[in-house]
Amino acid sequence: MITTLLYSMTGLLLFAMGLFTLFIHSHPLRKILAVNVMSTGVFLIMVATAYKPMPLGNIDPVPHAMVLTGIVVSVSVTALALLLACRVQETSNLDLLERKKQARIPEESRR
Amino acid sequence: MKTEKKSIRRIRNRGKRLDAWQLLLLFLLLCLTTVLGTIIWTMPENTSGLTDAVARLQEQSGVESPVTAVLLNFRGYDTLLEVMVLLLAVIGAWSLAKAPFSGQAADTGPVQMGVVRLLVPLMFLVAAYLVWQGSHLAGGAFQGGAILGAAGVLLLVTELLFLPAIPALPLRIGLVFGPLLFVVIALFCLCLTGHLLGYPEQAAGGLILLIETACAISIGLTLASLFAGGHPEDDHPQSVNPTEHSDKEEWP
Amino acid sequence: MISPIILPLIAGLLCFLLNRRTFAIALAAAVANLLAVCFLTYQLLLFGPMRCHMGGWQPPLGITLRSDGPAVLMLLMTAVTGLAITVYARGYFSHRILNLRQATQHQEQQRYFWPLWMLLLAGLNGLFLSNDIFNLYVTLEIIAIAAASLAALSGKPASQLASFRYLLVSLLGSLTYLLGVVFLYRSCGILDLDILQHHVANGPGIRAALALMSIGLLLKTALVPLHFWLPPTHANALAPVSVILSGLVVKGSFYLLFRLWFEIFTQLITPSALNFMGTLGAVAILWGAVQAMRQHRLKLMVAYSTVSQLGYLFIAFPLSRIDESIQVWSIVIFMALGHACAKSALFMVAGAVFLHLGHDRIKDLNGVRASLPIPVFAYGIAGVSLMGLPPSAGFIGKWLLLTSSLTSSQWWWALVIITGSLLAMIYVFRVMSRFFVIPEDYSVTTSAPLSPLLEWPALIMALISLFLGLAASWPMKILATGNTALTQVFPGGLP
Amino acid sequence: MNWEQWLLPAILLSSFIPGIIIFALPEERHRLRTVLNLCGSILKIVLILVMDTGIYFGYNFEIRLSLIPGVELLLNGDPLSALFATLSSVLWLLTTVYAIGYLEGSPNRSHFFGYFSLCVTVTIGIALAGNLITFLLFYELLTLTTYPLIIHRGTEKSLRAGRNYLIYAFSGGAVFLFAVVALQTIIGPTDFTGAGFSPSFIDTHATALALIFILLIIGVGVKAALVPLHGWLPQAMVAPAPVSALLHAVAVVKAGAFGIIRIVLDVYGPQNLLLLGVLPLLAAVASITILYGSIRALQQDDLKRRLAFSTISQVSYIALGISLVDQPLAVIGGLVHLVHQGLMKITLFFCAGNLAETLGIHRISEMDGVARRMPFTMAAFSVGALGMIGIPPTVGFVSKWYLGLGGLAAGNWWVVLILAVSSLLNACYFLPILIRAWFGKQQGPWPDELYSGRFETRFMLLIPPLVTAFIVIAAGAVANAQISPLAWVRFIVRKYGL
Repeated sequence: MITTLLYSMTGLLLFAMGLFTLFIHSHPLRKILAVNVMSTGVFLIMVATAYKPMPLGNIDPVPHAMVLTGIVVSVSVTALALLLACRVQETSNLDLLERKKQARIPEESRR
Repeated sequence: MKTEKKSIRRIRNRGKRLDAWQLLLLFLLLCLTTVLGTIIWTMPENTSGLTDAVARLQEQSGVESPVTAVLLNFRGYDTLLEVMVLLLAVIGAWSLAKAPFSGQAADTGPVQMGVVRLLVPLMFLVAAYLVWQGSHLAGGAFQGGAILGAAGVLLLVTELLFLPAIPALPLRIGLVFGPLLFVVIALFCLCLTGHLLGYPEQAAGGLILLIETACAISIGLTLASLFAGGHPEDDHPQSVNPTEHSDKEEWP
Repeated sequence: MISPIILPLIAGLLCFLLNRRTFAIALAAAVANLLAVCFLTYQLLLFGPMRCHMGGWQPPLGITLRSDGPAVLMLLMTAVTGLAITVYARGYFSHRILNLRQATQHQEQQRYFWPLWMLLLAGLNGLFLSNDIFNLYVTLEIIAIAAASLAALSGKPASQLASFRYLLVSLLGSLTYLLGVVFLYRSCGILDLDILQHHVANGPGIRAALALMSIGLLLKTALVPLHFWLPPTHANALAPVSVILSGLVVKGSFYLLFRLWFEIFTQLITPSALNFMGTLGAVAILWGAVQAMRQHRLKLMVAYSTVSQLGYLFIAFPLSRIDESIQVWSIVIFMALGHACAKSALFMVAGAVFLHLGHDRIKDLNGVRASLPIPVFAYGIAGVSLMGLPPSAGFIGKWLLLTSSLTSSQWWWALVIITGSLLAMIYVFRVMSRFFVIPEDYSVTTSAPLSPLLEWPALIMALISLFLGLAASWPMKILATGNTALTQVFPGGLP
Repeated sequence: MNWEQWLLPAILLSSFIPGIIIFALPEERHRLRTVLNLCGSILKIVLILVMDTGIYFGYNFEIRLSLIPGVELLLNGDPLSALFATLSSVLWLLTTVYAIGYLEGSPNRSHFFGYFSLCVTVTIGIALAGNLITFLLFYELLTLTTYPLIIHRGTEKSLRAGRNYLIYAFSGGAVFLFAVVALQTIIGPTDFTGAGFSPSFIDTHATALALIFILLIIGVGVKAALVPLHGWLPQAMVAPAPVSALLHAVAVVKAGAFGIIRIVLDVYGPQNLLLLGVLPLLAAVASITILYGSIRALQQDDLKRRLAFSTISQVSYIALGISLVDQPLAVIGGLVHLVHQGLMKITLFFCAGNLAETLGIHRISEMDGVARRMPFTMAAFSVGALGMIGIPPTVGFVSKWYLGLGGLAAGNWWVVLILAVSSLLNACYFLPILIRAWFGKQQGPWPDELYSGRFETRFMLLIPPLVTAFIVIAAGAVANAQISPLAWVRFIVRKYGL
C-alpha cells in the first residue's frame, strides 16, 4: 500500500520535473531528455498501479503490458526526436532563435 | 510571436536564476502535482483491475506468463500496432538523412575487438534465451530484441558492421520481417477462427513463440538502425551518382 | 471491419519493403480502403452499430473495434480525402522530379512518403474505430510519429525545426493522455469504452483522468492557446503533407476528445466546462481569422484559417445542452467534413500555385486565374465552403450552430459565428482578388504546365465540400443509425 | 413527377448549363458561345412564359428538397415571382445581345459570359425562391456571381470597387442570415404563403419580431441600396456597361427590392406589420433615399455616376409603395415600378454604354450636340429620361400616378409632396443632358471616336436600347390593356387579397 503510494508519488514528481524542464529549457537535447523523464514518471505510476495488496490477489499483468508498449513507443519516439534534432543542428548553423523565426516562413522555391 | 519572446528570455536566462514567469510556472506545477498527488492518495485501492479476468483465461492463452499472454494474445492488437510504431520510427529516421559516413575506420584496439568477439555471440545467446523463456517467465520479444539491438550497436560502434555499406534490400527485409509475419499470422488466424489474432487454442503457444522470435529479430535490427541514424547508401530507386546525392545538404 | 486498418498497414509495409511501384501499391490500398469503408457504411445502414472483438476476447480483457455513425462518417471522410491526396501526391512528386533540380532528393522524398502516409492512414482508421482507451493511445502515437516524419520530409531547416517542435508537442500530448489513462485504470480498472460508459462513477480520480486526457488531446488538436505549433508545421511541409496534416490529422484527436466528452463521461461534464471550451473556441475563431488576414503567404494564411475553423468545432460544446446528442453530433460532423474537404482543396491549390510560380507570396499572385483556371475555381468553391455560404456543408454546420445557439438563447455565440464567417470572407477574397488581377506586364514565370493530377483532385474535393450541403440528409441518416438519440428524435427515419 | 414540378428546375438549368459549357469553351470559340447564350436566353423566356400562363390559369408550381430537418429548399412559382422572372429573363436576352456587341475583341470573354449566365440563373432563382432559406441561398450566390463581373476589368480601381461591394453585400448577407435563423426559431418554417405568419406570435414576441424585421430589411436593403447602405453602388460603376445595366435594372438592386416586397407581403404579411407598426420606418428610409439619391445625382458630371444615383432614388419608389401596404393602389404603384424602373434604367445604361463605346464620351460636359452624331441612341435615351421624370405616356408616369393615388387615398400628403419634389429633381438632372445633346453645339472632336460605320454605332449595340425604349412607351400607352405589367400587377394584388 505505502510502497504503491511511494512509487506513484515519485512518478508524479518525475512527471512534474520533466514538464518544468521542458518549459524552461530551449536546447533540443534537454527538451528530449525532459520528455523522457516525464514518460518514466508515467510508467512508474503505471507499474505501481499493477501492484495489488494481498487480499485482491497479487499482480495485475495488464499495466505491465501497457508499460512495455509505452516503453517501446517512447524509445522509438526518442530516437526519432534525437535524429531530428541532429538534422536541425546540421542543416542550419544558425542560432536557435533565427531558426525559430525561420520556422514561420514557408519553404522558398529551390530554383 | 509570443513563444519567440519567451524563448528569447529563456536564452538570456540560461544559467541565471529563474525569472518571474518561470517561478510562476514552478508554482503552478507544484499545485498540479499536489492536487494529483492528493487524488492518488485518496484514491480507493479496491479495484483489482483485470487481474481476475487474466487469471480466468490464462490457460486458454497458450502461455504461462500472464504478461506475455496479455501482450501477445489478449491484447495482441496493441502489440501489432506497437511494432508498427517501431517500424515507423525507422522509416522516419531513414527519411531524414543518409547514415553518416565517418571516412576512416575507427581505431579499434585489440582489447575492444576481443571484448566484442566475446560479447556479441553471448548476447545473441541471451537474447534467444529471453525470447524463449518469455512464454513462462518475464521476458519476451522486446527484451530479446533490446539485447540484439545492443549487440548491433556494439558492432556499429566498433565499425565491424557498417550500416551505409549494408545493401538496403536485405536490411529492409529484416526490418519488415517481424511486423509482416505478425500481420500474416493475424490474418491467418482470421481465416481459421474468424477473429483477427484469434489463435486456435492448441496452436497458440507455437504461433506466439514464432511471432516473438520474428519480432525480436526485427526489433533488434530496428534499434540498431535507429542508432545508425539514417538510411543505407542505396536505399532508393536509381540513386545513380552518390555525389549529386550527397550535395543534398547544401541549401540555397 | 478491420480491413480499413489492415489494408493500409500491409500497403505501408510493402511500400517500404520494395521501393518500386510504390504509387501503384498506395493507390490500390487507397481505393480498396474506400471500397471497404463504403461496405462498412452499407453494413451499418443495414444492421446498425457493430462491435468486433480482437482475437475473439470479450471486453473487459480484449480490445474491441466498433463502427457507429460518427466513426463511419469520419472513416468515409478519411477514405475520400485519402484517395484524393494519394493521386495529388503522385502528381506533385512527379512534377518536382521532372521540373526541379536535385531530382534524386525529390525521388527520395517520394520514396519515404508512401510508406509513412499509408501507415498514417492505418493509424487514423484505427483511431476512428478503436473502442479501447489504451489502444487509442497507441494509434495516437502512430499518427504522431508518422505525421512528424512527414512534416520533416521537405528537408529544409525550417520544416525540420517545425516538425521537431510538432513531435515534442504531440509527445507531450500523448504522455498527458497516458497519465489520464493511468488515473482512469487506477480508479475503474477498465479500458473498454462501452463498459466505462456504464461504470463511470463521478469521483476525483475520474475527473482528474478526464482533465488530463482532454488537455493532452487539446494540445494535439491545437485549440487556441495551444495552437502555436500548427501554422509553422502545416505551412512548411510539402503540399500533400500539409493536406494530410490539416485535413485529417487534427480531426483524429478532436474526434477522440469529442467522443470522450459526449459519449463516455457525459455525466461528468459541467456547463462551466462546456462554456470554457466554447470560449476557447470563440477566441480561436476570431484570433485565427485575424492572423490569417495578416499573413503574407498563401500557405500560412490557409494554416491559420485551420486554427480558426477548428474553433467552430469547439463552439459546438456549450450548445450541446439542448437535446444533447443529435444537435451537437450533426454540427460537429458537418463542420469536420466540410472543413476536411475544403481545407484539403485549399492546400492542394496552394501547392499547385507554388509549383507554378515558385513562390506563394500573396501580393505576387496576380493573374494566376488565366494560367491556372481550374485551381482558382477550386479555390473559390472551397472558400465558399469555408465562409459557410449556402449550400456548402459549412453552411449546414453554421446553420445548426446558429439555430441551437438561438434556441438555447445564447445569442453571443451566434454573433461570434457570424463575425467569424465575415472575417473568413475577407481573408479568402483577399487572395481571390489577386487571382483576378490582370497584370499589365503579363509574364508568368515560364514553368512547365501542371499535370491534371495536380488540378483535378482539388476541384473534386472542393465540389464535394459544396454539394455535401445539398446531400445533407445522407450523413444525417448515417449518423442516425449510429446514434440512438437521433433515432429517437426522428422515429420515422430521416428525410 | 409531373411537368409542373420540373418546369422550375428547367428554367434554372436553361441558363446554368450554357454557363458551365461556356466556362469550358476556349477563348476563341465566339460563334458557339454566342449561339449558346442566345439559345439559352430564348429557351428561358419561352419556359417562363409557359409558367406565366400556367400561373394565370391556376396551376401551382412547386418543388422541394429537404436538406436537414428545418432546412429545406423550395422553388415556388407564384404571380409575384412570375413578374420578376419575366422581367429579368427578357432584359437578360437584350443585355446578352448588347454585351456580345460591347465586348467584341476584349479578353476573358469566356469568363465574362460564364459568370453572366450564372448571374442570371441566380437572379431567376431569387425570383422563384419559395421560402426565406432558398432566398438566402440565391441571395448569397448572387453576390458571388456578380463579383467577378464587377472586377472584370482587373484594374486596381475595379478591385477596390469589388472589395467594397463584397464587404457591403456579405455584411448584409450575414445580418440577413442571423435574422432568418432568429425568425425560424420563433415562427418555424418561413414559406412564402402570401398571408404571413399567424398573428398569435405577435402577442408573444412583438419586440423580437419587430427587431427581426428591421434586421431583414437591413439585410436586403444593402442590395436595394437604401441610404445609408448605398455606398457600393456608385463605385460599382467601374464595371463594363452591360454589367452596370444588369446590376441596376435586372439583378442586384432589383433582388434587394424584390426581397423587401417578399418580406413585407409574404413573410410578415400586411396585417402583422400594421400591428407591429414598423412600416413608417421603412417609408421614412425610402423617402430619405429618394430625395438623397436625386440630390446627389444633381452633382455628378460623370454620366454613369449620375445614372447610378438616380437608380438609388428610383428603386426606393418600390420600397415606398410597399411600405404603404394598406393602400392597394400604392402597392400596385410600387410593384409595377419594379418593372418600369428596370425598363427605363436599362435603356439609359445601354445608351450611356453606346456613347462611351462609340465616341468615348463619359462626362455630361462632353455631350454637346451628340444627338446629331447618334440620333437613335439619344432618342432612346430621351425616352428613358422622360420616363424617369414621369411624363405621360411613358411607364414612369403610370407608376408615379398610382403611388400618388395611394398616398392620397391614405391621406398621406407627404407622399405626394415627395413624389413631386423628386420628379422636379429628376427633371433638373435629366433635362440639361437632353438640352445639351439635342440643341448644344459640338465643341471640337469627340474624346476618342472608336467606331465609324454604316450605322451610328455597332448594330448589336443599337438594337437593344431601341427595343427597350419602344417597350417603355408601349407599356405606358397600353397600360390598361389585357396584357401589360400593370394588368399583371393588378392580378398579383388581387391574389394577395388587398
